[in-house]
Amino acid sequence: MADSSRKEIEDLVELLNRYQLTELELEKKGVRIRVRRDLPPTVPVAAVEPTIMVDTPSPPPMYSSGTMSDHDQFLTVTSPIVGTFYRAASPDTDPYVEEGDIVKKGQVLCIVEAMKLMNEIEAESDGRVIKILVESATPVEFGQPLFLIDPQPIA
Amino acid sequence: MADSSRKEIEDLVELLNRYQLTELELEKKGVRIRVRRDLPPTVPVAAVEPTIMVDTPSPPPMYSSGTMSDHDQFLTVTSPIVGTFYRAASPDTDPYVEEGDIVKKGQVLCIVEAMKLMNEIEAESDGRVIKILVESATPVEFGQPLFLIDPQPIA
Amino acid sequence: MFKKILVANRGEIALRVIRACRELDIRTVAIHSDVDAKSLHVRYADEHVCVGPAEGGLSYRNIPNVLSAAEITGVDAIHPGYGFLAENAHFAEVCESIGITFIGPSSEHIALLSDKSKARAHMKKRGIPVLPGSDGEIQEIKEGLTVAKRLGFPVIVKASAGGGGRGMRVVWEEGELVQALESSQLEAQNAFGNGGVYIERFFEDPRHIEFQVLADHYGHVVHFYERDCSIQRRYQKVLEESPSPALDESLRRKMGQVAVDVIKSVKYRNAGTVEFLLDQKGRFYFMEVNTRIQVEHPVTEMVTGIDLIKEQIRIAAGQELPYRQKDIQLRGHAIECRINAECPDKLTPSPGPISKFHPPGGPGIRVDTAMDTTGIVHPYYDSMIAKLIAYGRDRQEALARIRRALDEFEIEGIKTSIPLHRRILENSDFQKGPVSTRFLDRLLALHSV
Amino acid sequence: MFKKILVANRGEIALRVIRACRELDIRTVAIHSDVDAKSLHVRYADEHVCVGPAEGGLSYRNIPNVLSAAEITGVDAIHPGYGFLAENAHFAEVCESIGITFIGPSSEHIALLSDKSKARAHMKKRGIPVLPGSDGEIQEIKEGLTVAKRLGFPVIVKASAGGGGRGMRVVWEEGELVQALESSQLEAQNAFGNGGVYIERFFEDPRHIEFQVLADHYGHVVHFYERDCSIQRRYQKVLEESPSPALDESLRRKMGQVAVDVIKSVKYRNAGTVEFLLDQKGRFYFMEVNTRIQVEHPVTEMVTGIDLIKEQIRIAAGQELPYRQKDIQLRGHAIECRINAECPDKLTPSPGPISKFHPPGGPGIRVDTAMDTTGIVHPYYDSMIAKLIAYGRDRQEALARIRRALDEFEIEGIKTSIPLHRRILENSDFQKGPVSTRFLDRLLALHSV
Repeated sequence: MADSSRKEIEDLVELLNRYQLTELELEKKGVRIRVRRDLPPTVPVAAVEPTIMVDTPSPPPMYSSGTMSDHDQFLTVTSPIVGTFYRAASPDTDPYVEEGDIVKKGQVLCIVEAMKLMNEIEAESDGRVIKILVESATPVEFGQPLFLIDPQPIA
Repeated sequence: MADSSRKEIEDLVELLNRYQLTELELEKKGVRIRVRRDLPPTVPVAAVEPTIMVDTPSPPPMYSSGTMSDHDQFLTVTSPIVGTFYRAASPDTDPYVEEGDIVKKGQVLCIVEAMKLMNEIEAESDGRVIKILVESATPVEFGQPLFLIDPQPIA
Repeated sequence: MFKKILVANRGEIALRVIRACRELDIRTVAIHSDVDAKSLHVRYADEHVCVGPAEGGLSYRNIPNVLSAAEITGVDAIHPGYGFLAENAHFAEVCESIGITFIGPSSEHIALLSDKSKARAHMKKRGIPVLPGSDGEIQEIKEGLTVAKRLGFPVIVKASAGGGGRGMRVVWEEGELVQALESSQLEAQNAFGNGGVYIERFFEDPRHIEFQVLADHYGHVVHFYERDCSIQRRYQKVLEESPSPALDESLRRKMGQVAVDVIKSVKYRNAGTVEFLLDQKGRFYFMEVNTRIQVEHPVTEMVTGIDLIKEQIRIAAGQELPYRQKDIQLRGHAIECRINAECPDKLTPSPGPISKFHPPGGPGIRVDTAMDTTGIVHPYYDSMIAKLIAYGRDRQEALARIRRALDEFEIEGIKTSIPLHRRILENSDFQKGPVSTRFLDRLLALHSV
Repeated sequence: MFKKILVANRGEIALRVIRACRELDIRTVAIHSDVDAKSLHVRYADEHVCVGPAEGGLSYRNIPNVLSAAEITGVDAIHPGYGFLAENAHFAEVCESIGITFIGPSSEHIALLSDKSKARAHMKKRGIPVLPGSDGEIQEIKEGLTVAKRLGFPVIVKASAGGGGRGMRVVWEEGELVQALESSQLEAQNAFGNGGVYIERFFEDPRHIEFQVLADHYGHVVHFYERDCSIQRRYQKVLEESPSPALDESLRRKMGQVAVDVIKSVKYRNAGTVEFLLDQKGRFYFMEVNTRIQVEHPVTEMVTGIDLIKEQIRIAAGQELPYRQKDIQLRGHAIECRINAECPDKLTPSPGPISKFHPPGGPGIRVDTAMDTTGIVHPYYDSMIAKLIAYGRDRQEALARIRRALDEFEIEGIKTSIPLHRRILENSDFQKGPVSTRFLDRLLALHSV
C-alpha cells in the first residue's frame, strides 16, 4: 500500500474517531476508501465544536491505554501520564525500539519524563512496532497515542 | 489526504450533527465523500421552542390578503389593518354576511374599526362564505384571517 | 404608574424597553411586522399585535395601525424606542390627543428641536455657545456669500431638517458655495420636504461629545455626563464611550452645566441628549438636541448605575426625579461597539439567517441583542444586530475587556462589523485617547490603499 | 508580570480566569480530562493539555499530571480557581518548590487556616470575637461534656478539617452529646483523614456574612465589603448578595475592620474570605478564612467595580495594591443565583447533553458559564453550570432584574435549579430583607407538605 493511502486511511480513522462516526467514505482519483465501525448503542453523540480561539491543534482522540482499536488489528499504546516522551534512556544510548522491531510483553518501549522522574512505558502484549507516533523529546499529554503495535505480526 | 477533502469531511460532519442525520454523501469533480453515523436511540429530536413568556397565543400564520391557501381551494380574507372586527354596520342592523352566503366581488363583508373610523372590507372575488373566523367586536391584527371564501361554489 | 405599555419598535431596543417594563412590573405589548412574528421581542412581550407587512413604512411606522394596536390592547402609554416614530411630532401629538402617554418629550418639543436652524437661533438668543454661522436659514445666495466670507472658509451647509449627513455640504472655497447651497437645498427638499439650509463654520478635526439629560415635569434637570461619539463612518456612530478621554474635570463640569441650561431653556421633559462639537482647542459649541433615548445610552448606564429607560417611564408617569445632580457619580469607563450585519470590507449590509450566535459573557460585559441562533437578519430594517458594551475600572480595562469579548463573540451565517471594531481597537492613536470624527475615515482609507 | 498561566480548573471558573488573563495579555494553558476535550475552557485557552480521564481525582486533582502539564508548557504560574487543588497546601508547596507561582496564599497559610480548630484558637488569642466554644479540639468525652454544659445546649460539634457540613452534628440535649462526638469523629476521620472535632455554641437562626479581602506582599490589606450567603441548602450556598440587608453602616465598618485584622494577624496574602456568623442580636463571630477565590466573588465585583481575579494575578506577580480602603466604594446591589443541573424537587443532579442554552442579557446582567448549546453536563463534576448575577441601583432593582433574567434563561435537555431560585425570590420574607441560614430549609419543607 502506498504511503499516501496509508496516511489517508489514518486521517479518515482519526476523523471517524473524533466525530464518533460509524462510516466514512472518500473517493477521488480512482481511489475509494471506506472506513466503518459499529458503535455500541450507548455511545453519546458528541457535538462538534470548531476550535476558533485555540492556536494549538485539537487534542487527539482518546483511546484507553493499550486497548485494541476496533477498526483494525493494531494496538495503540498511549501515554498514561503527562510529560516528555523519550525514545532512549539517555542521549548516548540507542532507542528502546525502532519501527519494525518485535517486542515482548513487559518490554520497555520508551520513557515519559514527568517532574524529573523517568517513567518507563512497557508493551502490554507481544507484537511488532508498526509505527512510532511521537518524536523523541516531545511533550505528550494524557492519552496521547505513542505507538501502533501489531499483536499478530506475520512472522 | 488533501486539506480540502478534510475540510469537506468536517463540513459534512457539521451538517450531519446539526440536522441529526445518519448518513450524508457528497460527490463532485471526481470526489465522493460519504459520512455516516448510527445515532443511539436516546438522541433528542430537535428542540421545539416553547414560548415561555408569551401568554397570548402565537400569531396566526400570515397570508397575504385574499390569496389562495395552499392546502385547499378556499380564499382567505385577512384584515388589512389593525382594529376591531364587526360583522354589522351597527348593533341594530343585520350582519353583512352569514356563513353559506353567496357574495359578489366588491360586496362588503365586515367592518374593521380603527381610530374611530369604520373601514369596510370587501370581497375580492365572487364566491361563497365558507366560514367566519372571528367573533364580532373582537380585536384583529394585520393579516389575521377573517373569512374563508370558496371562489367556485357548487351551484 | 402605567399598567401596560406598547413598545412601538423592534430588535434590541424593543427588548430593552420590555425588560425595563418587566422589572417595573408593567405589562407589555409588542408590535411586529409579519416577517418579525417569531422575533425575540414578540416572544418576550406579554401580548403582541401584527401591524403590517415587512416594510417599516407599512408596519412599524404605520401610525394608524400602531395606534389601533394600542387601542385594542388598552395600553396606557407607548414607548417609541429610537428610529421609526421616536421623533415624529405628529405621532406624539396624536398620542396626546387620544389620551395615550407618549414616553418622551411633548410634540412641541420634538417640533421645535427637530428644526435645527430654529433650535440654533433659540439657543444663541439665550447665550448658549453655538457654532459661528448664519442667523437662521439662508434665504438668498447673496446672503450666504456674505455669511461665508465673514466666517472664513471652509464652511458647512446644513439642512434645517437634516440628519444622517443628508443635505450637508462642506465648502472649501468661495467658488463652490453657490452650487453647494443649491444642491443642498434640493437634497433637503427631496429628503425631508423642507429645503431650508443654514451655514456654519466647518471644523476639520472636531470631537462629537454629547450629554445625556433627564428632566421631570417639576423643573428638575439632571445630566449624566458625556458620551464621546467621535468614531463615526459616513456620519453614523460606530463605537461610543463614556467618559470622554478628551474632557478634563473642569470642562466636563462646564459642558454639563450648559447641557442643563439648554434643556431648561425650552422647559424640556423626559430623556434628551445635547450634542456638542468640541474643537482642538477645547472650545465647545451646541449642535442639536436629540429628543429620544439613543442607541448608545448603555455606556451612560454602565458608568452611572442608572437605568435610563426606567427613568423615562417613571418621568412619563409623572414621578419626580429621585436624585439631584450631586447624586450622579461617574464610576469607571464604558465602551459600546455596534455590531452590524455587514461585509467588513465593502461595508454593505449582510442580511440572512444566523446559523450560530454565541454572545460573550463574564465580568463587565453587557450584550443587548434580539438575536439568537434562530434569528434572521432582515434586509428591511437597520443592520445593527447587537450592542456589545464593556465596563472597566478605567479606560484601559474597558478596552481590554471589549477586545476580549469581541474575540468570544461568535456569529455565523452572516458577516458582521466585528473585524472593523477590532481594527479600531488595535489602533494606537485610538488607544491613546482623543481622536476626531475623521479618525475612522482615515483609518479605512489607509486600509484600502 | 507573568507571561503564561496554567488554569488548573474547568467550567465557568476556568473561563473566568482565562478571560482575566486575556485582558491582562497573558497567555493561558487549559488542562482538561478526556471528556472535557471540547469544553469551552479548552477552546478559549491558548494551549491545552489533557491530564487524565473523567474522574477528577485522576485528572484535575492529579498533582503530578497537572504539574507536568505546567512544566511541558513552560508556564510561570498556576491559578487553581476554587475546588480541586485550590486549598491543597501540599500542591501549593510543590508549586513553590519548583519555582511556579501558585496564585493564592502560601502553603503555610493554607495549612494553618484549613485547620478550623487551630485558626479559631489563633484568632481568639488575638482578640478576634470567635463563637463561644471549646479551646481547641476535644480530646476526651468528659471534656466535651464540661464545655457543652458551660455553653448551654444546643451546641454544635464540628470537624477541624471540615467543610460542606461533613462531620457536623447539632446536639440539642446532654444525652445526645456522646454519640454525636463519636459519630462526628468517625465521619471526619473517614472524610478528611483527621478525626479532630471541637464544640461551639449553636445558633438557631444565624446569618452567614463573609468579607472579601485582598492582601499584597507589602502589608497592605483592603476589604471589599460583605457578601450575605445566608441562603443555603445542606450547608451549600444557593444565592448570594452584596451588600447584606442585615448590616447597617456602623456594623459594616466594624466587621470590615475585624476582617482586616484577621487577615493581618496571620500576615496573609492574596485573596481571602473571612466568614462570620451574625446572630439575631447583631453580634458577630469569626468562623473561618477561605483561602481561595470564591464562587460568589462576582457580586463583590459588581458593587465595587474591581476585577478580583486580575487583582489575584497582580498580587501574585508581586505588584502592590494600587488603592487603599477609602478608595473602595460600595455602589448599588448585586445578587447571584447559582444555576445547577438538578431536579428542582428532588434536588438530585441532572446530567446530560444540553439541547438549548439561551442566557439572558441586557442591563445589569452578567452570566458566567462554560456552557453553550453544544455543552454536556458530566456526572463527574460539580453540578453548577452557570452563575447568573444581577446588578441594580438598590436591592429592589437587583431583585427585579434577576427575576426578569431567570424568566429569560432558557436551558433545555436537563433540569435546573431555576425554579428553586424563582421560589426564593418570590418569597416575601426574603424580599423584605434579612433571613437566616435556615430560611431555605423551611421554605422547602413548606413546599413539600
